[in-house]
Amino acid sequence: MNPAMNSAVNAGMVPVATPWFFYVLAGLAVASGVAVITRRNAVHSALALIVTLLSVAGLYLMLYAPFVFAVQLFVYAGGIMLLFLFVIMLVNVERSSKERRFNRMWPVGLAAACALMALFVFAFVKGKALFPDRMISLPESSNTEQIAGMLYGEAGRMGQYTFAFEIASLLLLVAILGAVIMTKKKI
Amino acid sequence: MADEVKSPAPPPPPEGEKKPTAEKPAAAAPAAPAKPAAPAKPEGPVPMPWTSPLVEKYRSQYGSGLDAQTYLGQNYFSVDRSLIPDILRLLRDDDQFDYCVDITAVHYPKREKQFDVLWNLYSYARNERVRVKTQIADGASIPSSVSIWPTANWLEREVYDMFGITFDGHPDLKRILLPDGWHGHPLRKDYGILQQDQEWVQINLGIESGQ
Amino acid sequence: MLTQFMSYIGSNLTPGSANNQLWALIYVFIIFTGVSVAVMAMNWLERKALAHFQIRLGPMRVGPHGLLQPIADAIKLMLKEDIIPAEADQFVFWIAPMIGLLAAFAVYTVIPFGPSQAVSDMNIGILFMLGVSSLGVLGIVVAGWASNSHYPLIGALRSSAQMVSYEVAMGLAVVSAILMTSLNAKGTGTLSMIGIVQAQQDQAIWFIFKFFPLGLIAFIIFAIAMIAETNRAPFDMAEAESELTAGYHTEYSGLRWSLFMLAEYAAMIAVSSIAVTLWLGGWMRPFPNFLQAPAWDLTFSLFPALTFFGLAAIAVIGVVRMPAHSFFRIQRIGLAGFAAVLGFIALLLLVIAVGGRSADANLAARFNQGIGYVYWFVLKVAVFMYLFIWYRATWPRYRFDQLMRIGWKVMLPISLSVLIVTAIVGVLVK
Amino acid sequence: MSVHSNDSMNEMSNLDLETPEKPYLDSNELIINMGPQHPATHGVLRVILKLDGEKVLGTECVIGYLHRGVEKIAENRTYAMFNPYVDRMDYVAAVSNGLGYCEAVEKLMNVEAPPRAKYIRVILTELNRIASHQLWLGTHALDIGAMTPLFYTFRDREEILKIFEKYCGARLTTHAFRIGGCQYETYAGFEKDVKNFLTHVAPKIDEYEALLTTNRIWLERTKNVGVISGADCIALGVTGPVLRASGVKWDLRKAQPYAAYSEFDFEIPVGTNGDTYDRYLVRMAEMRQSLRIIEQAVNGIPEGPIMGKVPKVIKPPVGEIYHSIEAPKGELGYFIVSDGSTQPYRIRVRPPSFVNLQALDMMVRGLLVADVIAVIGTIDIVLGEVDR
Repeated sequence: MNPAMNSAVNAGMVPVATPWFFYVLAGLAVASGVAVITRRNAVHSALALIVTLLSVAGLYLMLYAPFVFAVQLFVYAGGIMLLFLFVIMLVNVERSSKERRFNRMWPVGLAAACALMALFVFAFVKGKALFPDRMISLPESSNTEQIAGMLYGEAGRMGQYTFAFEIASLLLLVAILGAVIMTKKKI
Repeated sequence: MADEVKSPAPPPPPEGEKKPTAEKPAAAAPAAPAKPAAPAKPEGPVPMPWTSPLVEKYRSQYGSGLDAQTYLGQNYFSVDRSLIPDILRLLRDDDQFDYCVDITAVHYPKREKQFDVLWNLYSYARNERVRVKTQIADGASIPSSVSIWPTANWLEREVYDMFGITFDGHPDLKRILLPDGWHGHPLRKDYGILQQDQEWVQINLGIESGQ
Repeated sequence: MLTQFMSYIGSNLTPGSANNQLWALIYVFIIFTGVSVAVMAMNWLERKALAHFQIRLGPMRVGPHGLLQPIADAIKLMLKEDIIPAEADQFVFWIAPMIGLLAAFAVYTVIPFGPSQAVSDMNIGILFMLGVSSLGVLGIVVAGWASNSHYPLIGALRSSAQMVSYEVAMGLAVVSAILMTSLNAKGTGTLSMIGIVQAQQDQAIWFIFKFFPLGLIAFIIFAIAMIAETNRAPFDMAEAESELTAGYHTEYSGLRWSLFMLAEYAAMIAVSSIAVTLWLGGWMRPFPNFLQAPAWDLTFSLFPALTFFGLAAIAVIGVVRMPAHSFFRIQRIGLAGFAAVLGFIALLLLVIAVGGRSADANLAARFNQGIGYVYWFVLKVAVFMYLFIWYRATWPRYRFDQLMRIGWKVMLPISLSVLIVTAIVGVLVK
Repeated sequence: MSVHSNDSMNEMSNLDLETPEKPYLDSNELIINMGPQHPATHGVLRVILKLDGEKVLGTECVIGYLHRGVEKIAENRTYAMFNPYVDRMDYVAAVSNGLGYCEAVEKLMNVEAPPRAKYIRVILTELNRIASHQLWLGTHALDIGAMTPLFYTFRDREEILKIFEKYCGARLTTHAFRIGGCQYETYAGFEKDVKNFLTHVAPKIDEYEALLTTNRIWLERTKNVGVISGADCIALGVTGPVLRASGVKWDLRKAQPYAAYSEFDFEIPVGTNGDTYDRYLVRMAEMRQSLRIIEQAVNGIPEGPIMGKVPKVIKPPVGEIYHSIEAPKGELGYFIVSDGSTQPYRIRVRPPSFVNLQALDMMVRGLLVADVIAVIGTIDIVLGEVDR
C-alpha cells in the first residue's frame, strides 16, 4: 500500500470544506423553507419543500448519520412528498393560487411563530450545556449498526428503544388499517 | 369456446327471402325480357303488389294508408307518414323485425312531399328483409325510432345532417359527419357538388376556400 | 495534485474510502461518460434487437448497420426546436427532466463495478440507491403536471402510484437479500454494495441460489418490480403509447425529451446493477471460489479479449457480406475501421491478460483484475438489458388496475413471506 | 383535476360538465379528448371521454373528420365511374366494397356475373377478408401493447397484396371487379400463387395465436372487457364478428348467400361471452374458414367467360335495390335508387363500421381508459368507412 494514501486514511475521514457545505445546505434549507410558505402555487411549494428536505438530509450526512440521511431521502423526499404532489395535482391549483394568501388568521400565526422562536432561543440559552461545541463524532462505518442495536437490541438483549419502536410500528399499522376502512365506502 | 367455433350448422335457414315471394324466379324471369329491351328505352321490371299474410294483416289494420309492393324480389311498404311510429313498432314487436339495418332518405325536389324516408329492416328469426317508406314534405318532421331500435340514433342523425329532416323525440339530434356550425344539407338535390359553407371554412379553417 | 493523482494508483480502496477527491472526480467522469455511451449503445441495440424480433432490419442507413444512428439521433434532438407549451408551468417544465436525470446518475456513485471500482463505498449503499432512485419519479410526476395537459397528467398519476406500489415489494425483496449478508461469523450484515458482493464471495454462493427457492423468488420479485420502476414494457403505463400518446413526456421535445430518455435508460442500467450486485455476485467471475487455480484465472481473464475478438469478427463478417456496390464503399470502410478498432482493443486486452497473469501486485496485474471485474459486471448487466428488450418485444401491456393488483396483492405478500421465511431459515441455519 | 383552461371542451353538449363552483378539494370528472390525433384511434376518430380518475363514465364519438361525401359524389358520377370510389371507404377491405357495389348494380340491372367471375370474386374477397383481419390483429395487438404481432401480420398480408397487385395492378384500392363480372382474367400462375398462399399462411395463423391466445397478459387485457350481449348487438344493429362473438350465429354468406358462397362448405365461428377475447378468437377462426373457402374455390374454379352481358353504357331501369354482403367488418349494404339515367339518383352505403362504432359507448362504460383503446380496436373500425 501506498504511504501517502495510508496517511489520508489515518487522518480520519476529514470532510472537505465542511463549513462551506454547512452554510450552503443550511442557507438552502432556510431559503426553500421560506419559499414553501410564500409560493402561490402549491406544486412550487411542494418542490421547495423537497429541496428543504434534501438540504436537511445533507446536514444529516455531515453529522455522520448516513442512515438517517438515507431514510430522509427514501421516506420523505421519495415517498411522502410524492404523495403530497399526487394530492396537490388533484386539487384545483388555479383557484388556490388566486385566493388571498394571508387571511385574517395571520396575526395568530405570527404570534405562534414568535412563541416557537422564543421557545427555541430559550432552550438554546438555558440548555447551552447540552449542546457541546463539537459534535461527538461517531465513526461513520458503524452508525447504521448502532441504530440497529438501539432499535432491535443485540445478542439476544432487547434494545434501548425496541419497545417504543414496536409500539410506533403498531400505531402506524392501526393508522393504515383505519385509512383503508375509511376509504372503503361500504364496510 | 373452441367447440362452439367448430360446430357447424347455420341456424337461420338460408334463402329465406324466398318465403314471401320467390326471389330467384322473380330476379331471373324479368331478366330475360329486360335484356333485349335494354337499348330501346327499357321498361325493366315493374313493382308488383306484394301479397303475404304479413301484408294482409297490416292492410286489414291500416287500410288505405299502406301499400305493399315488391320489386326484384325485395319487398317494401309505402306507408303514410301518420302511421310511422306505430307500424315500425309493430314490425319489431309482432313480426320480429328486430334489426334496423339502415335509415336513409331520398330527395325528390320536384315532388310536393320532397323526401322519401326509408327504414331498411331485417328479421333474424325470419331471415327476411323489408323496407318501409314514407313521404314527407320539406320542413316536416318525423317521429324518431330510437326508442324502437337504439341503432337508429346515429342513422337518424346522419339523415338529419345530410337532408335536414328532423326526428321528433331523438335524444341528441345534431350533425354527425359535418361540423356543428355548418349551413346546408349536402345530400339534397339543390346542394351542388362543389358547394360548401364558405363562411364556416373561412372562420374555422382560416383559409379562403376549401376547394 | 500530482501526488493525489499518483497516490491512488494501485490502491485497493474506492476513491471515496481513500478520501481521494481527484480520483473520485475522475471516476465520476468515467462513469458519466460510460453510462452515456452505454445508453447510446443500448439505444442502437434496442432498435436493432427489437427489429430482428419483429422481422425487420431496424436502422440501416446511418453508418454501417445503423451504427451511427444514436449519434445522428442525439444531434437531431439537440438541434431540434425546444418547445415549451404556452400554458405550461415554465420553471417546473424546465427543471423536471433535470430531476430525473440527476436521480438516475446520482445512483452510479455507489454502484460497485469492482471491489475498488466504485466512486464511493457508502455503508448505506443500497439504501442510498433506493432512496435516490425513488427521487427519479419526482421528475416524471412534476413533468406530467407542468405540461398542463391531460395525457401527461394521467401518465404522471399512473407513474407515481405505480412507483410507490412497486417500491414496497422491491424494498422487501432487497431486505431479504440483505438479511443473507448477515450469515457470517460476526452476525452483522451490511448495506454496503461492495460489502454485499463480498458477503456472497465469503459464503461462496450467489444470493440467487441461497436457501434455494427463497433467493430466487426474491430475485424474481425484484426483477419484476424493477421493470415497473423503470416504466418499461409490459409495465409502461406512464408512457403507454397507444393510450396516453406518450404519457408524461407528451409535451416534451428536443433536448429535454432526450434527457428523459437518457434518464430512463440510465435508470434501467442502474436497477440492473442493483439486481446483479444483490443476487448475481456483482463483479465476480463465475466460480471464483472453486476454480481458483492460476490456469483458471488466466482462462477467465481471456474472456474480455475474446469478447472483443468476437465482436470484431462479427464486424468483419459484416464487411464481407456487404453488397459489392460503390454505394456501400464508405460504409464498408467504416465498418472495417470499426472492426479494426475492436480488434485492437481485443489485442490490448489480450496483452494485459497475459502480461498481468502473475499474481504479484504489479500494476498490470491489478489492471488486469480491474478489467475482469468490470467485464463480468457489465456482462451481467447486459443480460438484463437484453431481457428488457425481449420483454418489450413479447408482451402486451398490463392495464393499470391489474398492475396495481399485482403489485399489492401478489408481489407484496410474496415478498413479505419470503422475507419472513428467509429470516427464520437464517436463524435456524445459525 | 388541475389542468387549467380547456377551450376544446366547450362543445360538449350531452356530457354535462362540472358545476362552475368547485369545492376546494374536489375530485370532479376529467374530460379527455382522445383523438382525432391519437395513436390508437385508428385514424381520425375523436372520442370525448368523461372520466372519474381512469374510469370511464361516458363517451361521445365525434366523427366526420374524413368525410368526403361519397354518397354525393355518386350522384354526379356514372355507375361505372363510381366503382373506384367505393374502394376508398373501407380501404383495408377494398375488394369487399367493390363486390357489394357491383353486385348491387347487377341486381338492379337484372344481370348476373358468370360463374367463373363469381369464383374469382369469392377468392379475392376472402383473401381480402384475411388481409383485413390481419391488419386488425396487428393494430389491435399494438393497441394493447404487443408490438410484434403487427409485423408478423403485415409480413403475411404482403403476400395477399402481392396477389392483388399481380391480378389487377393495385395493392390497396384494387378496383378489382366491374359491373357484370371481372375485367381481368386471372393471370398465369394465379392458382399456384393462391395455393402457395394457403399452405404458407395456415401455420402463420398458428404463429399469431402462439403469441397471443394463451398469453396471460393478453387474456387479462381482453377477457371480460367490452362485453356486449347478443340482444344488445341486435338492438344496436351491430353485425360482423362482433355480433358473432356475442353468440349470434349470423353471417350473410350463409343467411342470404351472394356471389358463389352457397357452393362452398364453411362454418360460422361464434363466441359465447361477447368480450374482446371472443371477438379475437372469432376473427382468428374466420381467417381459417376463409382459407377453407379459398381452397374450395380455387380447386373448383370453372372455365368460362368472366363478364356478363352488360351494355356498354350502364343504364339500369327505374327502381331501387338494396344489396348487402358480409364485409370483414359486418353487413355492408348498398341502397341504390335509379331514375333510369346513367347516373345513380341516390346511393346509400350502409357502413358496418359506422353502425358498429355506436356500440362503443355501451361497451366501455365503467371500464378504464386502457380498455377504451382495446375496445376501439376490437370493434375494428376504418374511419374511411365511418365517415365516408
